[in-house]
Amino acid sequence: MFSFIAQRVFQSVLVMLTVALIAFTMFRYVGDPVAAMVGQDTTTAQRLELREQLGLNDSIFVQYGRFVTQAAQGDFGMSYRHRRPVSALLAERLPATLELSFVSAVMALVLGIPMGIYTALRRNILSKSFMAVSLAGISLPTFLIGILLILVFSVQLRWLPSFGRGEVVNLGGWSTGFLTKSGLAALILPAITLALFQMTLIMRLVRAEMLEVLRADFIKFARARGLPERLINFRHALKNTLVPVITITGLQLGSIIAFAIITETVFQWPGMGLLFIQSIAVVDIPVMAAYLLLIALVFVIINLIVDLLYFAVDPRLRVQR
Amino acid sequence: KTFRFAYQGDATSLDPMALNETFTLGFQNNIYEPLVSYDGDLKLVPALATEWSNPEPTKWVFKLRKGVTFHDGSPFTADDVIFSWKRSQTPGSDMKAYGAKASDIKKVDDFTIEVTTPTPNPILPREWVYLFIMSKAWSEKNNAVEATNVKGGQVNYANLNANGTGPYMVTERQPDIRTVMKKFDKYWGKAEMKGNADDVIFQPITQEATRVAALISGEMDVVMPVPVQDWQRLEDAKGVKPLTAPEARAIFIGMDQSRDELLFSNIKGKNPFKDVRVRQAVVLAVDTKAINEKIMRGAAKPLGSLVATAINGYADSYGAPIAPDVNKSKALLKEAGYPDGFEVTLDCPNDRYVNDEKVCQAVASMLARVGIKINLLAQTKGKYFGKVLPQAGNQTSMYLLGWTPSSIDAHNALLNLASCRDPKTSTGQFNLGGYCNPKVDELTAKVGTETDQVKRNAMIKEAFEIVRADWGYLPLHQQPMSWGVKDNIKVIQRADDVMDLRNVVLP
Amino acid sequence: MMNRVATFFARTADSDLWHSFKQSPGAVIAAVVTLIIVLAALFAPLISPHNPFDLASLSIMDANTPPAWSADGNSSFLLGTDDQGRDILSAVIYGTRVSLFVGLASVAFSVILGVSLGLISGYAGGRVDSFIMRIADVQLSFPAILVALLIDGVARGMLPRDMHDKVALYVLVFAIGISGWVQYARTVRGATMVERNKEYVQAARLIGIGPFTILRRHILPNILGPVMVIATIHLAVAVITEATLSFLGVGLPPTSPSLGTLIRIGNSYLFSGMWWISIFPSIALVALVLAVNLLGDWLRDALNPKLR
Amino acid sequence: MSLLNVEHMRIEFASRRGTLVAIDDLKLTLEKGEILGVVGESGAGKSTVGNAIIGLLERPGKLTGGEISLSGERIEAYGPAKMRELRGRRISMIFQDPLTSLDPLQTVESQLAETMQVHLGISHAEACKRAITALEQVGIPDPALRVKHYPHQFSGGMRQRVVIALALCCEPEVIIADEPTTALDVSIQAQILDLLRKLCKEKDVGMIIITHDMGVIAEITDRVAVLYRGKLVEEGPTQKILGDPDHAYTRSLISAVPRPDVKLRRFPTVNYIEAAKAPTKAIDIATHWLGERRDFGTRQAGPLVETRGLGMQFSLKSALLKRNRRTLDAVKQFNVSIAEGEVFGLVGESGSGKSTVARLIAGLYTPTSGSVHFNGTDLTKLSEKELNPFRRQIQMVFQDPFSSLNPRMRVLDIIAEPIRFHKLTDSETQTRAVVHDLLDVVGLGTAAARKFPHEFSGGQRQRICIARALATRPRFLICDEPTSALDVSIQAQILNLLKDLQETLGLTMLFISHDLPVIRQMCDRVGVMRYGELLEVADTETLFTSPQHEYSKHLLGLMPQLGGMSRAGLDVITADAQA
Ligand SMILES: Nc1ncnc2c1ncn2[C@@H]1O[C@H](COP(=O)(O)OP(=O)(O)OP(=O)(O)O)[C@@H](O)[C@H]1O
Ligand SMILES: Nc1ncnc2c1ncn2[C@@H]1O[C@H](COP(=O)(O)OP(=O)(O)OP(=O)(O)O)[C@@H](O)[C@H]1O
Ligand SMILES: [Mg+2]
Ligand SMILES: [Mg+2]
Repeated sequence: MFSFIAQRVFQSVLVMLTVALIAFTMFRYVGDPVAAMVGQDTTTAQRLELREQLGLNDSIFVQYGRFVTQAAQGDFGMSYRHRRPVSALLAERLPATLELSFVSAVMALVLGIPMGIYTALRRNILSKSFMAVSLAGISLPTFLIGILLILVFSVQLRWLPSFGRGEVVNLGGWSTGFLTKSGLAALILPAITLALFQMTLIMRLVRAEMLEVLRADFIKFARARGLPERLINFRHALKNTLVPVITITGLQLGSIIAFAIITETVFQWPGMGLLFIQSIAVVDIPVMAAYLLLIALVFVIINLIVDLLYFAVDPRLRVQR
Repeated sequence: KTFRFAYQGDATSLDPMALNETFTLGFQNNIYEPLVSYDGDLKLVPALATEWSNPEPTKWVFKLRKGVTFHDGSPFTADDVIFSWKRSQTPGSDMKAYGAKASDIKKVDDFTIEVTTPTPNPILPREWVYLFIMSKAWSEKNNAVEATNVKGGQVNYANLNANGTGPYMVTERQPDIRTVMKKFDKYWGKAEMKGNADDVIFQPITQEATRVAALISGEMDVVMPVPVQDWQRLEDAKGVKPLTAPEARAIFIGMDQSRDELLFSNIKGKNPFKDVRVRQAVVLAVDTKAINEKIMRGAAKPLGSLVATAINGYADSYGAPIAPDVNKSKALLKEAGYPDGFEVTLDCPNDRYVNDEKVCQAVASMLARVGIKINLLAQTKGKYFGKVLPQAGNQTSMYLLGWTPSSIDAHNALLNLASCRDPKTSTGQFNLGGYCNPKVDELTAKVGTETDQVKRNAMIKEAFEIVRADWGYLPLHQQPMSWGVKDNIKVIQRADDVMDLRNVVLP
Repeated sequence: MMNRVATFFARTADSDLWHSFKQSPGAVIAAVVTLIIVLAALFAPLISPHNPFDLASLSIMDANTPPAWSADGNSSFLLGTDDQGRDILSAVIYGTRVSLFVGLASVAFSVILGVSLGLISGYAGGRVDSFIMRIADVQLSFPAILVALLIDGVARGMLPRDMHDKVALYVLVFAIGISGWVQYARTVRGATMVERNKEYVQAARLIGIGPFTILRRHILPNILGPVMVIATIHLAVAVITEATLSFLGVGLPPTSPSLGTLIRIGNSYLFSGMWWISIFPSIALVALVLAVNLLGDWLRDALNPKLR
Repeated sequence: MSLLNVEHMRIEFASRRGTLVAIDDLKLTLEKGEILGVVGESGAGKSTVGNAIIGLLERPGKLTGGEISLSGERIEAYGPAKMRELRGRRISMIFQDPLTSLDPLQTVESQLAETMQVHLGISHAEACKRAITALEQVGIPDPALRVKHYPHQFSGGMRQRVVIALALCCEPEVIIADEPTTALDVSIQAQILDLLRKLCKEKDVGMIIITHDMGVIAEITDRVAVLYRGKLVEEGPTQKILGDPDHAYTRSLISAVPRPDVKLRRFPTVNYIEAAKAPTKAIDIATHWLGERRDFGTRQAGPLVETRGLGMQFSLKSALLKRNRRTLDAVKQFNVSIAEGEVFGLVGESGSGKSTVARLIAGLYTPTSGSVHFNGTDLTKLSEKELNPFRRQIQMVFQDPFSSLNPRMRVLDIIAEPIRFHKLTDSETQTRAVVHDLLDVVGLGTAAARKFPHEFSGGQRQRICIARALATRPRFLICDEPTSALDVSIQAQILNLLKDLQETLGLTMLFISHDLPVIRQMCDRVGVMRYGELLEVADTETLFTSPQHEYSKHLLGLMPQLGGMSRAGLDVITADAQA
């Protein structure tokens, strides 16, 4: 167990270093940060000096090395645009993204898993319509869904806000939208947008796995023992379905945070994804680097959790390690 | 009463010396004040200075307003002005160019200062409308005596906090998310101020569709800008309307006429744009009126020059739109030796100006009709500027650019856009195509020091007429400002696209 | 040759796959829609009324014409025009062509890369296997859309600037393709490890046949089933990814628009009353993706012996 | 009134290619405490009968006629709910594979308890208590502890016991066991059969045991029903069926069973089965391509195949730290020499390393120690290229005819592949001719060349495998359990074919099996393996009559005796001592 975790941590560090290197190779080409940092009256000489000061003229590897050494000490530098430490900036934006992702993930799981089970067990109209909805869910691009929702619920019906987080309450550095009415209202549309795709994915996955498990011999034997369907479906089939579902779902939940970029852009949701997109526009290299690293970290952590969950769910793994 | 408004981006910082950018400065102008300011028509009006004079060519005297207090309650004096000027010269400052307009400021008494300029400067008050005055005591107390600097490694207090003399004070600042302001009770100009909002909430909304939706759904009182194509929708929607006027920004296309061979073209060994006939052909091929009508919904103002009508020194003689003439354009190309035209890449930002990319596309299809095949390279402004600006080596053959002289004076345009490029004197910095005519340079230098306004305007006119005769640029239009406003709110849309809360009247 | 074709058709007509296809109305409709879209895309220059890429043929004066059936419509622009005077119908047809090309090419790229690496990984095992799988892990810790964003950024930067437009398409294909290979590699690796131990592979090894021939001739044909299924569903994902990238503005330029680019452009007309600029490309995109997904669904069920 | 009575049972499987009548007019009876065997070849409909009785026929299958009654009560028309009450409570079922019959994620206790709670309506605590007793009954040591374990913590034999405990825990009246020991080793099989018989007799339960293994039938059944293509051909007491069958099919089925007691020259031809009719075409080895062994090179003195200190170690778990690594010695110090023309047999339980030895000799594995010598050359020292001529001389026939043919290749290409690869013929025309001849030799006929493997039955596929192995004109043929996946009658044909080929072509053979009777019929000399070690090597008859090693004795003791089988008309070479 310990060596397993140690191995994972080592692997994760490698992943992060690679991500950082790739990011730095890329930054050379995303544009000139200085153009966005100064006004039109700033002379070329001053601009060149600023470049020099920021170390933008150093080779990629020097910049990369500098970034990694500083990052190792918890210092991600200053945002070019905001002129504040990137870590503070991300910390400020993290709650918004996490709350949105969390609600979406819960929605995706709470709706996706039962729908998957239902469609696997029944072949009726409801089940067929779930399947149809799921097809639509994976066929509609996220950005289209978001725009459509705004058009219908904000502009036409005026039920829900079209952008932002509403009022937030600050709890010891964590700004939450869960505690106010406007905060909750603002959460609905973006969360649906983000959840829809993942939900259908999870539903289809659960369905496929469940169908597979239902054909296993031990299910046949359970029938031969005269167990009622309910017991067979939920105690035996569902639990066995969970093992493969956990892996994919884990990764999917990770990509919820990544896909939040699009949702946050559409809904002006003040999270990290929006920050990232805005940073790309103004070539705010330190923010971009830190964001990419953070996402990689989230994935690494999710992977670790998934692996640990395996131990919880599957007794076959417990004894071996 | 609460006023809510949205813009496509946020003010970069609250530090008035952090970034010389119109929106940021215009936003800060509600909190901080300069010596001399603009009114709703961009006319100079007294702010923290009540009187100013130019007793000698290189000397200006400003009389300062008495009884002004900063938001923290401390009084305003000449020391604050001198401190602010010095602060604008600190390493992190982006206002160095403005600060450098003075070589020294002497305090005559607590409410009089004497400014010495390195060269005669007839428009100093104008050039300083965005040099905001900060409190010396406050800055020293909060360790913010230097401008916010990316390199410092330390967070500058002034970056997220403000202490100005303006009508509104910041009560909450979450960059990129929202900024909340409250009316300043002890504002010196309270009596005359029309604006009646008690609280102001500002939120940036990046996506156009979301921004418009926020207005229509009633979440916002004013949003800026709205896409011109959505005006009809705003007209139709209840309770909101579009508000528009030509902005002081001129949009034009430049051509690389300095290199011997274009960087991005199929013509090798020579530069077609060096031939005045080719440049004329390009200009004549483009129908600015059609672009205005179809792409800008008639909201722009076709223009024949690099400065807009609102700019000091503008004259119709060089600013009237140029009529297209496709046949002549073709003939000129043939004459110049390009009967089948040629290919060239047009660099274009896609998130900087109103419908910038669409304008470029339209220009491309118009040029295609005379045989010039345009490869359109539309990129985000970060990439675009990273490619075309001098520090990247002006890597462009043809580009679309917009320009508002920060001083609202034509000299700024002459200096930056029409003067020969010279890195030493920093002239022609935005003359990305390297247009060069020594006669224009000569005139520009004279305009810079001429204090007689009539003579000065005559020289401006002469210089721009030369640029036009050289077909040095393809001017397109003055882009429209385009705001979406609730019907019951009165705002003044200034030609520099700045939201001045002093002019916002709620019902 | 003729004979072969004939037997192929005979076998197809008799196969379970064909039978289950005929039995499934959803699959048939999806196939017909896909076929129509593919044909339209293939023969775009022949069937589209205008050439939306020919800048010289555009007239800005035709701009903003509504669809032909509405009051101000113009019969030569069936679905109306955009703000440049481009015929929407033609733009959609050409856009579909671009989207399909990007989708198919990037899937092909993923398949080739993923299948080869998966085969090598599964067959060789040991260090080679762990090495390839670690790379896959690294990539998996990064969402596809970000990978595509990164690659796109790097590639655009590294190529000579004036080549952008010409290669944007291929860069996109590469970016989307590279972000998708892992799934194939993992599936193929698993299948290969199963096949590798099957006795027909041992028999081939006994004969003395080299590993690459074994992989190509023996293992590859036997693992193509699951690959086909993933590929179909991946095609839909690739088309959407391209649209999303184009929507974020890092995809294809508006001068050679894909459906995603058209939607992005149209998006700014959503409130303008010029609904046709965004609606028609959206419909085309959704129809294409939906049809492909339906086909993929059907194929997965049909090829899965356990579900029969 | 019998315990279970089946009359006129008819089961159909409808598909788009027509309706298959799987069971036709079947009549069965079962008394209390009686064990009824149902035998028949694969596909005869044995499992279908079992599934139908318990109401678990798979989807297209339908009971279209007849009646099933349990203690006089008609149950075939029961609805799902009533049927569920019946299942597990009054009729239980045991399936073939203990590995997959248990839910891997639930403890044995919870699986036992839930069954009892559902049927007996007892509390959870009570059920848990009884679960321990149930495990005790099937002879699992330390049941109180083991009951908390998960299935994967049990060995195969113990898992099958757990399955039996599950089937018995509600004290049913009838147990249907569908091939309950096929997946198990002989020694475990014997234990399980003992257990089943004991439980049946003690509790007076009626049991139907479905199998194709005559050994199992002889061991425990009281009566036997023989199924052929869904029809009952014969039914009667076990002694009578085995010793003096009436029906021709039964007779041919029984004669095809490899006999442990006598060595036969040839297996009797099973002429009741159509597939057996295709005769092997006699070819003149002297003139035929198969006989031209031009390039075998000079024959060295000594054995043709010899292993010296052969060892193979598998790493089960690789780890950075040495102490965490796990390895398994599958083969240890294996020394054997096989003379040219000899058939050498290798027996041993599952996992004893037989297949590993075969693969090592064939060169599919590189040994961790020792060497393999072929005609005096050390094969382990050769490069891939140098190995090629030897590859041609060593070929192998595998156990599983279903996975040993590439399903995407035509039979022609499968058989021609080695010929083409080694360029053994001068032209493609000749290749085809050779392939056709080979197909004739193995009794499939030339028409088979154009087909794909899935169009053949298991026995036919095994013939294709043999043809492919012959296509390199091998000198040494390794047969790794070539018939263990096949029915007895088909097994007989294949073994006959191998015998014939070995004799006509003068092949040297390594013949691997865990089935002692088969070994006895096929081999000249035999090696007994256990835990990767060769325990004893002896002439076949010596081994069977007087085994030396303790383990060999034990193994022979487990061999089902099939007592009372008739010897009429058999071509006997030797009779064993016990006879
Ligand atoms: N689900 C099914 N669908 C179609 N046909 C089936 C199905 N199950 C069995 N059959 C057919 O019914 C016949 C009897 O099959 P069954 O499984 O009862 O044979 P068996 O005697 O148990 O054989 P084995 O010894 O191989 O287990 C076979 O011909 C088989 O092909
Ligand atoms: N590739 C492998 N990796 C790890 N262990 C292996 C491998 N192949 C075989 N083994 C192990 O080596 C031992 C011997 O296996 P082998 O297949 O030779 O046995 P066998 O006598 O042929 O058994 P069976 O009768 O079941 O075929 C077994 O314990 C098996 O689990
Ligand atoms: Mg069976
Ligand atoms: Mg074996």
